[in-house]
Amino acid sequence: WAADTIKVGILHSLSGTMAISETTLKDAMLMMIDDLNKQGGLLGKQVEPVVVDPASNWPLFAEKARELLEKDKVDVMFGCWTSVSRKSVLPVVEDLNGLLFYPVQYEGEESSRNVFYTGAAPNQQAIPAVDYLMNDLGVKRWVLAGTDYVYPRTTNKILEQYLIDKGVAPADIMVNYTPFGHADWQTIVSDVKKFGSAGKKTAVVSTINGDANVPFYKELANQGIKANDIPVVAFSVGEEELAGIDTKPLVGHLAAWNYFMSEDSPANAAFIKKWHAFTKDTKRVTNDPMEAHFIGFNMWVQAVRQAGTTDVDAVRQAMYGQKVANLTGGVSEMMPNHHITKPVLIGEIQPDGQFATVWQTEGLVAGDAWSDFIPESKKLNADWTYPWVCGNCEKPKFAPLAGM
Amino acid sequence: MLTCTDVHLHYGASHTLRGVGLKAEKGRVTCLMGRNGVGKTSLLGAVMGMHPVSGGAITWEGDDITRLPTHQRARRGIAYVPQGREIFPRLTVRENLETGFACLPRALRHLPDEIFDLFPVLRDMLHRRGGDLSGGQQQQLAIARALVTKPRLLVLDEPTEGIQPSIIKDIERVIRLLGSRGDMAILLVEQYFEFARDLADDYAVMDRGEIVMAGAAVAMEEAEVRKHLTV
Amino acid sequence: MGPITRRLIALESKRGWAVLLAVFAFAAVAVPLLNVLLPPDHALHVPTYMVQLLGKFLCYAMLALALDLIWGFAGVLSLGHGAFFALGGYAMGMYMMRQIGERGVYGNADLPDFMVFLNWGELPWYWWGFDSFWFAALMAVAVPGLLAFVFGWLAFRSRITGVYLSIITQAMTYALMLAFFRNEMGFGGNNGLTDFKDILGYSLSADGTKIGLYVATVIALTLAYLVSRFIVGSRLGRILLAVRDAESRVRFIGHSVTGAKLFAFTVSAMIAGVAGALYVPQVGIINPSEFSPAQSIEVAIWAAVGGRGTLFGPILGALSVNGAKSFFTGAAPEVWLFFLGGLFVVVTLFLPKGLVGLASAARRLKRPTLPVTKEEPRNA
Amino acid sequence: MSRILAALGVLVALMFAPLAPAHADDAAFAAAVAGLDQKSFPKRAEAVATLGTLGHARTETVLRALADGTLFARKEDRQVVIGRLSGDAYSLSDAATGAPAGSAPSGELAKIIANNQMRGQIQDILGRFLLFSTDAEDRIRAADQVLSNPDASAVAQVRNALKTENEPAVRQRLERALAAALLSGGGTTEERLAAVQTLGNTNEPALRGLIQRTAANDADDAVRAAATSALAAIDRRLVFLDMGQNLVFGLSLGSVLLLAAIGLAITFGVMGVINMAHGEMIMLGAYTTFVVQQAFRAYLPPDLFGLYLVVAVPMAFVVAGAVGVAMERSVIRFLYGRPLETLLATWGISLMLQQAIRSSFGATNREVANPAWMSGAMDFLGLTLTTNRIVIIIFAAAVVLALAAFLRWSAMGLNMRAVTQNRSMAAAMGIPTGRVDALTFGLGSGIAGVAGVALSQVSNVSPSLGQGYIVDSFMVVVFGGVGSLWGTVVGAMSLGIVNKFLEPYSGAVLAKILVLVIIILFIQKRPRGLFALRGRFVE
Amino acid sequence: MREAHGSILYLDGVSVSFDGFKALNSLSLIIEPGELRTIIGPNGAGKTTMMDVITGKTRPDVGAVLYDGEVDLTKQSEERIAIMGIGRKFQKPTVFENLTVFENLELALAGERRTFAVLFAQLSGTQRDRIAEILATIRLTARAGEKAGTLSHGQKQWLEIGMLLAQDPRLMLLDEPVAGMTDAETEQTAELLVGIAKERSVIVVEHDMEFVRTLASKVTVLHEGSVLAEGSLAHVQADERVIEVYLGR
Ligand SMILES: Nc1ncnc2c1ncn2[C@@H]1O[C@H](COP(=O)(O)OP(=O)(O)OP(=O)(O)O)[C@@H](O)[C@H]1O
Ligand SMILES: Nc1ncnc2c1ncn2[C@@H]1O[C@H](COP(=O)(O)OP(=O)(O)OP(=O)(O)O)[C@@H](O)[C@H]1O
Ligand SMILES: [Mg+2]
Ligand SMILES: [Mg+2]
Repeated sequence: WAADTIKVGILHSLSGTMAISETTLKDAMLMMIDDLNKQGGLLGKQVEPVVVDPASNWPLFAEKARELLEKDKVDVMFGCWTSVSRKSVLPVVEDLNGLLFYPVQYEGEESSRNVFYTGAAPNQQAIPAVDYLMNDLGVKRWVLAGTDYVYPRTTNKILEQYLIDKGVAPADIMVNYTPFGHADWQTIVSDVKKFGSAGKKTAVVSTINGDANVPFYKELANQGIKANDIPVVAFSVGEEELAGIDTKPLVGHLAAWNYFMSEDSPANAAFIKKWHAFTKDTKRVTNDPMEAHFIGFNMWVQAVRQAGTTDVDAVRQAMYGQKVANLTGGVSEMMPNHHITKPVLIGEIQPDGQFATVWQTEGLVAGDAWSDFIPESKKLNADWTYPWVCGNCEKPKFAPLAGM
Repeated sequence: MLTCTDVHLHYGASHTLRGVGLKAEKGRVTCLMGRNGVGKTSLLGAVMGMHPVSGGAITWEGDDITRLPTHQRARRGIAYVPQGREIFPRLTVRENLETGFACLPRALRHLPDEIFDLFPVLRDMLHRRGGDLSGGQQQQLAIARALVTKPRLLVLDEPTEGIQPSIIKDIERVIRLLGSRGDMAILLVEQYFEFARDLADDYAVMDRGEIVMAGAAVAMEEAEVRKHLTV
Repeated sequence: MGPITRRLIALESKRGWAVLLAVFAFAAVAVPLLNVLLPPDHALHVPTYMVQLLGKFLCYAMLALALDLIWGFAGVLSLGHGAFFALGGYAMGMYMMRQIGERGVYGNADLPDFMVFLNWGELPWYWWGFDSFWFAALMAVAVPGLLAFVFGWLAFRSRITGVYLSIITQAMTYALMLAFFRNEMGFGGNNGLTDFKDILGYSLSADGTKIGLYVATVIALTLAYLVSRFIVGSRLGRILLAVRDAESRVRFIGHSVTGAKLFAFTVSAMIAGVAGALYVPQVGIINPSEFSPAQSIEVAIWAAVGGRGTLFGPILGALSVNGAKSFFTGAAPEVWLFFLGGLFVVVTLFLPKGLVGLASAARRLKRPTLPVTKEEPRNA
Repeated sequence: MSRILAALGVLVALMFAPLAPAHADDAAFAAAVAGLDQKSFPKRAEAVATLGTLGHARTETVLRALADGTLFARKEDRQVVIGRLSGDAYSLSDAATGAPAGSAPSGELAKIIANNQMRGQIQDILGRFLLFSTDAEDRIRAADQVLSNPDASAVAQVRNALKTENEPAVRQRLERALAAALLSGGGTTEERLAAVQTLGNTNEPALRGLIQRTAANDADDAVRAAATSALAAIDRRLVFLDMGQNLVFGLSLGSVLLLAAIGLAITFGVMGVINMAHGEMIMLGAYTTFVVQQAFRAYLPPDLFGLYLVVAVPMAFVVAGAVGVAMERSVIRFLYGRPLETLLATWGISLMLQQAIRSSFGATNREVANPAWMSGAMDFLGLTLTTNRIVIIIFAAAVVLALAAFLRWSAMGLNMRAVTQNRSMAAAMGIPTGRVDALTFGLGSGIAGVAGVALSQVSNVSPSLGQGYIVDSFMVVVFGGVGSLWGTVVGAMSLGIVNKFLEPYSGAVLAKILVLVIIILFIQKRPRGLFALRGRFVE
Repeated sequence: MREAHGSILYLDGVSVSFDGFKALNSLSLIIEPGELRTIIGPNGAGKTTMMDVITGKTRPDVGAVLYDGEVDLTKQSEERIAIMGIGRKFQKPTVFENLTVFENLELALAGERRTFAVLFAQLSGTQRDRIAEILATIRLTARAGEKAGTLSHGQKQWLEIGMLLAQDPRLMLLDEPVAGMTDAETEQTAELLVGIAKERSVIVVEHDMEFVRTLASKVTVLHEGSVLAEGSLAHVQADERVIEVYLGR
């Protein structure tokens, strides 16, 4: 089918609870596609975005993915935020051999032939952050606070194991889970305060998700927990989330990401400029998942150019080793396990709602699909290079694909 | 004076009032009689504006009120004692009475003593909720509530239903008194023939949505009327 | 011909049966044929994803039908019907999880993946038996039914009515949602159950399986419809209506309000459970959000849009609301809520009896009264 | 390590002169200032420590600038300067000397960022300066600073400070600080025993921790024994304190629930409209707060900013109320007596309102700041009471009382109740039902809007804000008993308190589930809610 | 207890109070099988409350309520009481407004009450005839197929009486059955009741003295929750206290 455009499906919730986070990603995708078209498009064709709204409803994600692939015949999809939405889309893309670029940090323990994970795996975010707290801030006591779902559970499990391996006593680890959208943090914050008063330097590792962060930080501020008493390092709080909070009382609390808007690099400056021009709003912030889409999209474009086609199998093969300048000044590379290399940055919240990088890894870290801290998963292998097509196994699983 | 001319009323497809004409003059008690389901309540409802009429005109004190909303009619001095009492169940007796203040100027907003003279139980039960009263007590409350508004037209739909004989006698006295004062028109629907006959200055008999007999009570032929009341 | 058979036939008028059969034939036979026989570029070709989409909508329709049985006829507005649906879904999901066997990412035949990476030692007891399809199928009906029975028995016995009932059913589904979110529960937490491979040995990604599931849904919906018709057409159905109007009066003529409601509630929950069980293989995921109160409220919305108390209306409502949602989220992703919200307002203001109100308004001109009662006076 | 260094430095400095010395080595100071401009954070931290030890007159200025983020390195010559924003550019002064250094746009400056660790250092250094401040507040803060980070090195200073201190409140703090510092090492056995005595009657978790460590680790048996019994005494008191704390938390959660539900108690409880758009009325209130706040920021001087809430409350009432009236007049009034349809229509309206807000304000959270008078916490009998929560409790009480008075005593209140109980009969009594309906609905919506103002202070402001409250609100109104305002109040408070008493034992998730189960079971006993309307008129 | 034996209804020392207000005050009353009893008394005397107690709607604070000389009605649910054969017409007519007149009667009709049984129950020929007969009696044959909600007030009263007839109870309680009826209808109703009372027990509450006279039964006067006078109508009408509180001068 000689379609006269190349279609890119954008599968991000524009309504419902996840719209808060995902709408921005849709805008970012539109911006990049627009940009590409201005530069002459791809393979001599214009790129056409196809936007749908899966409305924060997981089965609807699957439905929309199927619609994009079967009805709109998109060549690639960029989308999803929550793990469950990705899990919901997964069988669809595998069934129809589609391509999905997933831009958000997640719990790992997944590897699919049809998904490229451009967000951080736990080893690209959580572990380095804990290292930083332990080594640089001398933290001895740990609160692992998270929303009760799979990403925090998995991450905390990995961290717990990691901390214990590092000699932290179990009594010095407090794990706490809260429901989605938890709004009343009085008890928990006061518990943290108590836990932190045992005389050892204490930190909170927060995998608290979405909306619940605003009341959490407000409560922290009001109960007077300062960053230099008990720092909180968050894995799900970025610039976009901070935009909804008064950050003055929160200065010094931390976040671990692979990108901060405050990064001082020409590429980033250019990206922010474009973003402000595109959204016609100089106050709009950029954030880590946007960068992930930026990397993912550019990699895909390069791979398509290299393959000379948007055919999924060909593009997939061309993806491996694809290198793209990321926005923090380095060059990210696509690994055969469908994860990319990224720098890990620790930033502190500033009064202006930005993060200031206070620590970063020496080089780039490659994402692990299978965590080394989970016994069952340690032995698993993820390598999708032709012809040894194997995503979650110890030995090859798929036969070489026809026509390749 | 209240005049209804050629009033028609439909419930969905069923034609319930078919060209009713009726007058009620101040200083007189007009009694409306008829079997169950002939449309008496419907006619009173039309006068009150509870249900829109599909034809005809209703005038009160010279003004056409056919299209006025119900509360405007109340404010023009028409008070209603509905069939089935329609007490506000969760308001206290006092509050039930005070709902009548809505159509009074601020200065007149107090409960007249006569009401309690007429219905002494109400005085004892001022703080009980309307819905807790016994059937007859509620009926008394409904009448009292209408009187609070100081009406110039009092519309009563079977006001004696469920009331004990001694109080019926009192009500009869009051209606007669109010009727004879000359400043109030009274339109009364009543099944209880003797009560109606004793009170009425004028009468009208309905059958199947039409007025079949009407006139001054003195000229009423009892046997004829009774025929219309029997099946 | 026994009396029951006669009553079955009398469920619908001749025309009713004709319409029902026509719709059934179209849905169960024509749609799959249009999918299989016609080439993809043919104008009348029904693409597979469309068949699957329809299948999903029909599951919703069945859920709306279930709600109508209890809400439309007994006046019990359950805002927790999503729970029964989800429980049915989980039962089927558990079966399909067990079917994955060694094909899971960790290759562990004894434990589902999510248990492996959260270090579960062994399969919890409540997962036992779900290797068998029939056991799972039984559970998909029995668990919602039992929950409804116990819950209903408590509630109806205590004479909880109206909004109070609605709210405690909501509390029930909300509590279940929170509970299922908990990873300790052993149902996969927020991610729920996913990554199904096959059902009864047929691969879920095969077109044949998809069509098979779709046809199964059509049949199940039809049966559920007939069962519901039978109930509402019976004297019990009249009692339910009477309960809706004046519950205590029913007691004074000696009918058991608790019994009638409980029966309808339980049957309704079982239908919802079946709907859930058919839903999961078709959408490929079951997760606690199906328990969310908003989801259950939406079911009531479907029923209301279609026309409450008509059985057919809620089916229509579920299909059209979901169809509209599906269409608008693709066609107008940025503003579709205006359309959907507007649709709800317009329907309420201009179609007080819902979508079927349109049809029956036209029909009423010919048929004066309710089908069940129009015979009686004549014979009397 | 660097911290101790810093502390030592301060100590040295203070021994020579209680107030910062005027003639320290300017050159060394300048070098240390220059040392702040380095890439490595540990190196910067060292520079901060050095600044502390030097005790230069400008130490405080430079460190404050660093903490406030006004310390820059000029990109062209790496000179460390303090910048003050004037217009688009910064006017600069040399950090080491204070001499004016021209001005530069922000692009030419690199901000020198302090990290957590440095901020801690700075606080310690500056904090101890404050022990000798002339302002009693400052001295208390400084004492608390020592108290929260007790350290043997502070002993001498605190003693010094105690010598001149007359203010009893400050003295008490200082004594505790001294005791804490002594226990942290350095005190003699007697001193430590006395210190345990002093701290034995406090309840602060930090001090409890200290005593606990003393009980476990102190070299002296007697001290350990004293600490152990002091610890037991503290724990006994803490049991009560915990209960008190839970109660306050519960009341505060209850107030939030109450505020969320109170508007619904009108639209649903009194009018019987199943108002699914109730949450969106709250949301409108919250967005109104946001808009008012932005207006204050843009057009009014900063010192008036704290008053924005006072303006937001009536504004939110008007905005949400007006939307409510519009809703009632255009849709709901056609649906009285048909609760099912109101459910459907208001759900539709709620979807549209959400989308309208999303389209005009964007999908992301909006920032609503607590004004200064609503931030922070205070200590009350050992309980930490956060100000915003206390304000909300009081606010909720005020709203309820005002509303109750209105419903009970105003003619309008009576009319409202009459209309909702029997619409046609109310009309026949001369009550303009249409107007009353519109105003009632407007009132309920307006109150929901006012609740939105309060909720914006504790929670996030986003288009789906309302969705988060709708389930809880209905739960509260129904649990309390539909139609009873007091029921709503008691319902909200009891759910809040039960939740907060369960949470410490069961965790937040289970607590929530348990509360739901309790509601279900409780309704079995009282099928018409806590404050059920009784009487023969209820079936 | 000996007195209770052989009676169809036996009330002894029944008291009911609402928030301190005594609606029934140690009320005692015995109804024999086949007896027609009229109860009169001022508004608020407790007549309706007494029926509420008998039918299980209100539970008495103290006192015995025995049916058939042995069944303690205060321990029974409303359904059980109805199934045991006590039927009631309410003071304010309550019919199932969304069911047709015919269906209202069908549900009331004596017979199957178990949930599963009613699912499969069907009207037999005799049952249909019975309903037709009742429809004729209450003069609603023409409206049998219409929703009961569209009836006029008086017609609903009739339908209630019809439902009571259909229920075929052993003890009938009628609360103001002729309120809102014309004089002629009142007479017919009286005849109907007298006829019915030949086979079963009937308790009628009324304020219409004409009607009470036609019934020609024993009359009990209730006042402030207990019995004030009892006897023939003539007897109670002559009682000074009854004239004072009830009849008026
Ligand atoms: N809301 C309604 N909808 C449909 N039909 C109605 C409605 N109200 C009354 N009717 C019908 O209209 C007719 C007249 O009723 P209406 O209540 O006016 O009678 P009535 O003369 O007051 O009778 P009664 O003496 O029993 O009170 C009756 O046949 C009744 O069934
Ligand atoms: N739930 C209640 N709460 C308060 N008072 C009540 C309640 N139920 C009944 N009462 C009171 O008890 C008394 C008896 O009422 P009941 O209805 O039995 O009277 P009745 O004899 O039937 O009167 P009527 O002839 O007017 O129907 C009345 O004064 C009534 O106000
Ligand atoms: Mg009438
Ligand atoms: Mg009575």
